[in-house]
Amino acid sequence: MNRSRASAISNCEKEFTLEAIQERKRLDGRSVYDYRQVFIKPSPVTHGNVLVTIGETRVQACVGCEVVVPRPQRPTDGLLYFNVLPSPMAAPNYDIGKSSLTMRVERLLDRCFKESRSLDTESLCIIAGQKVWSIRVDIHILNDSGNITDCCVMASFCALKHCRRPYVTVSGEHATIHPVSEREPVPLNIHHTPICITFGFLSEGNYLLVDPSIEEEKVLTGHLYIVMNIHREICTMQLEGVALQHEEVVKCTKIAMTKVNELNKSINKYMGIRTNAKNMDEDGQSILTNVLKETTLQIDNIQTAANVQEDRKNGKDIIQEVQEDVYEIMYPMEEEPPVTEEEEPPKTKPRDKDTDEEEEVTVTLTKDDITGLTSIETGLTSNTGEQTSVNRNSNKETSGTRGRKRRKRK
Amino acid sequence: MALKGEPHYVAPGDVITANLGFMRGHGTYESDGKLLASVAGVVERVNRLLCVHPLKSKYNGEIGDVVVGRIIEVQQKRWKVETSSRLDSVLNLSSINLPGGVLRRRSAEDEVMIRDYLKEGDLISAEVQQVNSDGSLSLHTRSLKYGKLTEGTLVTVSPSLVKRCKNHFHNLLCGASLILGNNGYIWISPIILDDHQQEQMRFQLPSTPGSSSVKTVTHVATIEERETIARLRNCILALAQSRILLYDTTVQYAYDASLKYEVKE
Amino acid sequence: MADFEYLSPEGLRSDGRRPQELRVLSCNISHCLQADGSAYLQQGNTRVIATVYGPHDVSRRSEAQHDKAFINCQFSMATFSTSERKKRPTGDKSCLETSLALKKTFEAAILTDTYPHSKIDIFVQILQSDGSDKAVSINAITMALIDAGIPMKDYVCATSVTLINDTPIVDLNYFEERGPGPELIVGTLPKSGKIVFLQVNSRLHIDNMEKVLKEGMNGNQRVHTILDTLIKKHLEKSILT
Amino acid sequence: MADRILSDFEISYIKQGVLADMRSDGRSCRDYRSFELRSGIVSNTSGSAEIKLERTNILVGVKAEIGQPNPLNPNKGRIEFFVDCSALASPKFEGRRGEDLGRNLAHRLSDLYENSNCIDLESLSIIPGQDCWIIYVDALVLEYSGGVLDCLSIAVKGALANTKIPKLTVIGEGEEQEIEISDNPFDSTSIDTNNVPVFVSLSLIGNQFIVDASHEEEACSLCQLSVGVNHKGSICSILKEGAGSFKHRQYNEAISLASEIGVSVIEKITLTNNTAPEKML
Amino acid sequence: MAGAGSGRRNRYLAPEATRNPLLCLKEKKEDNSILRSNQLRQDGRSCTDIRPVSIQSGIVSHVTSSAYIELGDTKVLCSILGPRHTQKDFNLEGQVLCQVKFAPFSCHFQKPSQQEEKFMSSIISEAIVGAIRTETFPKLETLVNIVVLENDGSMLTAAILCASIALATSGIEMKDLPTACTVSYSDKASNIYYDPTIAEEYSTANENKDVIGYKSVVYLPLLREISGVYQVGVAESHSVSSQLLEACIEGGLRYHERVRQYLKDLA
Repeated sequence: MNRSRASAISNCEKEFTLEAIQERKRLDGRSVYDYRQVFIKPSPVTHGNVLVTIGETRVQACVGCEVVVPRPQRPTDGLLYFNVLPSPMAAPNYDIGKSSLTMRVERLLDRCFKESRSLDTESLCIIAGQKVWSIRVDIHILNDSGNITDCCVMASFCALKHCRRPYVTVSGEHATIHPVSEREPVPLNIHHTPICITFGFLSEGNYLLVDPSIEEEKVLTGHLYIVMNIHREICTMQLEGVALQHEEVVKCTKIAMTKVNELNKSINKYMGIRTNAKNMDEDGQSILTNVLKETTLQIDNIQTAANVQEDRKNGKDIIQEVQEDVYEIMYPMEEEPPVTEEEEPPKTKPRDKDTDEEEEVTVTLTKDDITGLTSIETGLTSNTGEQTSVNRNSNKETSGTRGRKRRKRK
Repeated sequence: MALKGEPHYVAPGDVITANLGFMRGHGTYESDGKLLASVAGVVERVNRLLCVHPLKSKYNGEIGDVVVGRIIEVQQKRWKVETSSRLDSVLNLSSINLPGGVLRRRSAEDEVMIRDYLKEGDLISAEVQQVNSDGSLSLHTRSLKYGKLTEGTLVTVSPSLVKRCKNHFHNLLCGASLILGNNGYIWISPIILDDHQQEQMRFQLPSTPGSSSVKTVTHVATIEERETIARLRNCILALAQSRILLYDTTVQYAYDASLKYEVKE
Repeated sequence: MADFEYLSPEGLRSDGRRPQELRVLSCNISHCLQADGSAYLQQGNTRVIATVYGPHDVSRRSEAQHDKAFINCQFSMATFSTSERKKRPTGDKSCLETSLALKKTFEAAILTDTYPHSKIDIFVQILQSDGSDKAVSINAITMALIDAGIPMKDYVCATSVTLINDTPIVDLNYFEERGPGPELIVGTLPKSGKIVFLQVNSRLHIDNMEKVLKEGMNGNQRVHTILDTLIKKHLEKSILT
Repeated sequence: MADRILSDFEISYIKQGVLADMRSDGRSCRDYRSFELRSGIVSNTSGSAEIKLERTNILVGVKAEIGQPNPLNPNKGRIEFFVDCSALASPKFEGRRGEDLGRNLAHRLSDLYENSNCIDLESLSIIPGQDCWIIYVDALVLEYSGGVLDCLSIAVKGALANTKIPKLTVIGEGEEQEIEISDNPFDSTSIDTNNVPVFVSLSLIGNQFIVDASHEEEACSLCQLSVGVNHKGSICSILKEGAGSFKHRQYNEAISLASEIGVSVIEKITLTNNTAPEKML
Repeated sequence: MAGAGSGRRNRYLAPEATRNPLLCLKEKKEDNSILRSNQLRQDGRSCTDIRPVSIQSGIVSHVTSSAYIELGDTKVLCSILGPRHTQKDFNLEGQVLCQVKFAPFSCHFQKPSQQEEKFMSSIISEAIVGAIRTETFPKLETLVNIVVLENDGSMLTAAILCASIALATSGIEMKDLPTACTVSYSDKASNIYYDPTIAEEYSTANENKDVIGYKSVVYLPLLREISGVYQVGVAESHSVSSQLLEACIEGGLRYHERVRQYLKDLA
């Protein structure tokens, strides 16, 4: 990591931290294998916008999509970009622009999602060789208090999972992108859940700890990043700056496995909160605000306001890129939701968002599927509450709605 | 173990000895009570000290070494000298002979004039005065044989190829003089006659290879001298390529052997 | 693509190797005269040049570290090295990532505390890419560092491994690297068996991890034997006379 | 170019050496150093060559790809140059710092190739206005010590001579034309490089132009004339670089010298190309 | 930081079925021979005639000095800034920096690339620096900005002349007044055209078989030295090349006369 002023830590502090860890104690009272508290707050108004905090580390990820021409080498693959944006207020020593930190995290994300085929890029194809979806994940680092990598991976995953793209019908060479008002936007196809666990190593790899905090990172000699999914598969692994025996590596993967299970549970839990929030829509704004209060407890207000502003900027950018007809102003919160409807490709099995098995069942929207598709309208049961929300929340953010969100927070 | 006779080759990570009675020198490190090599080379043993000398490395200065270096930066009171060492060497204003007598006091004027004595790009021969704690070298030229180099040509080879000898200044029979810098910088120049050497100069000046700035105008190397120098240069490069240790005799032999060829070849 | 293309029923690979067999490795030490250390390494059709400059004075003050040397690493691929022409030789994300990973690896292997205040530049260029680029680069850099006489704990040897039909396959070529299996690149210090470089791409099941890792490390031992003989030969040949 | 500081005395020594026609490595002003050219080095290119001239070492890879022609010349193929001054050659070129020099060199090459009509670009056209061969010539400077432009042009010539372009057949008429590439890898055409010129750089030291300056000599020369010369000795391009100026007479001498040297260099390239084809590294 | 992520395309691509307008332009080119039957060029000049020169100086107000020159339809503007402080490394000699920019509307087809502009800048700066007494402004730099407003051939000549007038009026000490001339030539140099227009200049896009190349030379008339040569296209032998050089110098002297006259009048 590029912490140019990392040496600002005094030798005293350094030794103290080291000694503490050697006694298997950590400054914040955790034991060496403990993970900090994780909060995930998907935005109740905008799809693909999720805030993830691990302890004090805070990262917000937003997803945007646009239609582009695919790469000539891979005409049937959609595009997926990750863009890590370290904010200067996150830590005093962040470089402006691309640093080795952002570069490393971006590549790790690439490998997590693209190379381990977590996101089905083929399903993003609209017309082979001509039009595909380009998904872009902006990851804002709002506060760095250690272990930014895990946080970024988790935020990107949640944002992608949370994201909906507009529905598209294809007839021959002609594709129609349906406005959100016309057709239900569809979620992205995610095959599995990559979760990153960072291990820190001290004094030439003799001591190991999970989820290092910012103070600990300053005294670490090396890192091991393990990205796994709950199917006990290693998606990506990267070792940095330390020499390890291979038994240690194997041991780390085992620890990572249990941690991944834990984190996966909490991801499900928090993504669940969001679903509940949507279910309460009928009760109007009051409940929603309650939920908002609940989930933003940990967040200080100034920071949040700043997020919103940043999001607005982003939102504007995205809007420029998306064709006019895709863009649709969202329904006001108070309004009764339109009839819940869902387009489902014929292959789709009933969805069960809260279980992991769902991830295995993938919806592959190949070109043929789409062309032969007539949208099937199904009345949904209550557990598919998120579809309800889809109607009111455009995939694309608008400054107007963001403004509303802020007002509510006040 | 370092044995006599047969050279003992090691590569990084190789165990030199498990016997802890030895002291670790250059190119070795200790781990788990064993002495391991950290570079590839030949084990050398001096009493209880074990070192590994790599084939090639940056110049490791020792006090008293003769070096040839190039000024790369002029600072307030000193010069930075590039000597192919791992850090730039330092030549202090106080370690040179100033014009107008060897024992003159240094004045503020000298500091102002610093660029007039030596400026960027100038070549000097010097002696290592001291090795600083961070590994950089301090040089001095406080002897008539050191100082600014004038007419001649520079050849650079790997520092390990230059043999540490008593004398690094040679006047070869073939009619050229040679400074074999320990740092692998070799300076070849025409021989200057003795009476020239004694000449008192306006600048601090070396004797063996040097000539004054005034004299450069008067003394121009003759074509024969040039041929010799060019031949010597090519010989040294050839020797370096076949990794033959350089000192006056080898160079002289190579020169004699090359006489049957044209210089260009 | 069907698996038989990667592994024939007789257990041979598309290029006729056995699963654990390395490609032919050849190396030319001191390939570039200008650099302080350099090596040209060829593993099958993957060709790499690595050069090392330094240790020398830092070019920027901020790089100087009071207790150890600063290591700088740049990984680049010649525009003609891949089958599809690359637009830029360096500067894209994956090149930068590799540069960083290599830098971290060699920070762990070089005895950096021997050279405080200094900088070591490592440059590596892929001339022709036919799989295992990173692993071959690591081997080439090791040779270049040894040539430059920079003290290291040990060799750093690396190989790439994949898993096809539950059989670990070592030292992948381009075809195998693009295959369906996971890819694991492991770099070790062969004497102590410590892992200094480890990268896994695509999904590798945790139960297979140990098997694949072991095979990679065995491969590294073999790489080490080859490199060591090469170095010893080079030493003998170029010992001062 | 890559700056190298020399002391005043070294400069005067080199100058006088030039005057006496005895340069510091023993050559006369008109002597070219010997170089080694090898072709067919990189197997996944259409053609490649490597040149070694003392310590300058350049690798050139040529790739032929199908692309769109320049709208101004719809019935011609394209040839694109790219020079990468890699950090291998010097830490000074690390990151993007070698790019300027590289771009300049590439521009010089494309200037030479475009304006001397040395390659029949029309033969590279496939479907006029739609598809043509684009010959990407990518050079990699591995080591750098003087004479880089000369070496570059020699290596490019060598690599182009070695280039094999697969044979194509165009099927169909009008809008629906399709291209079919021959399956047989040996069924290929090569590029006629007979007319391809090389650069001969002359450096002005003192009052004299010398050929093939070493790194040190380049550092103390005031200006260079780089002259493109083809096998007939014709002058295909001239550019003066550097700040100095020279007399009329010197210019004439320099150009005639360049033409002479160029012819001999090209002879040598043809010789190496014919005698030692396809030698692997 | 939203700023770091703004590297996106904000433009729509053209529809797929577009054609470059340049393609259409090319098709309606008429007579492209240089000489008419009466051995005069299309614009009525003989081979050795140069186009009318018009010079004006001091037309930019807040710079050290400036000049504007027209050679026929080729229009170039030059301004000098400095000598002023430099951010660069310490150097005992003054630095001369030269920057050539082509106005977007300056060229018939498309504006030269940035690389080409840089290349032109280096040719011009290396040609004129020899005439400037750089030792008179140590540690300082002088900026020579050249803007090509319209390029109708002989752009290099115009730029050099313009720069030398601007320098001469700037008060910077000079050894000489650099002058230049461009000629284009036909096969075996049987015809040499002084001061060619863009149609008479050689380029690959020009299907003009009458000319096979052109050559620009920068000449220091008082020192009688050549400070810049740029030749494009094949010259059969070195004697042809020297013949062209003679022609350039001769033309250069003619321009020199004009420039001197102007400067005298100004004084």
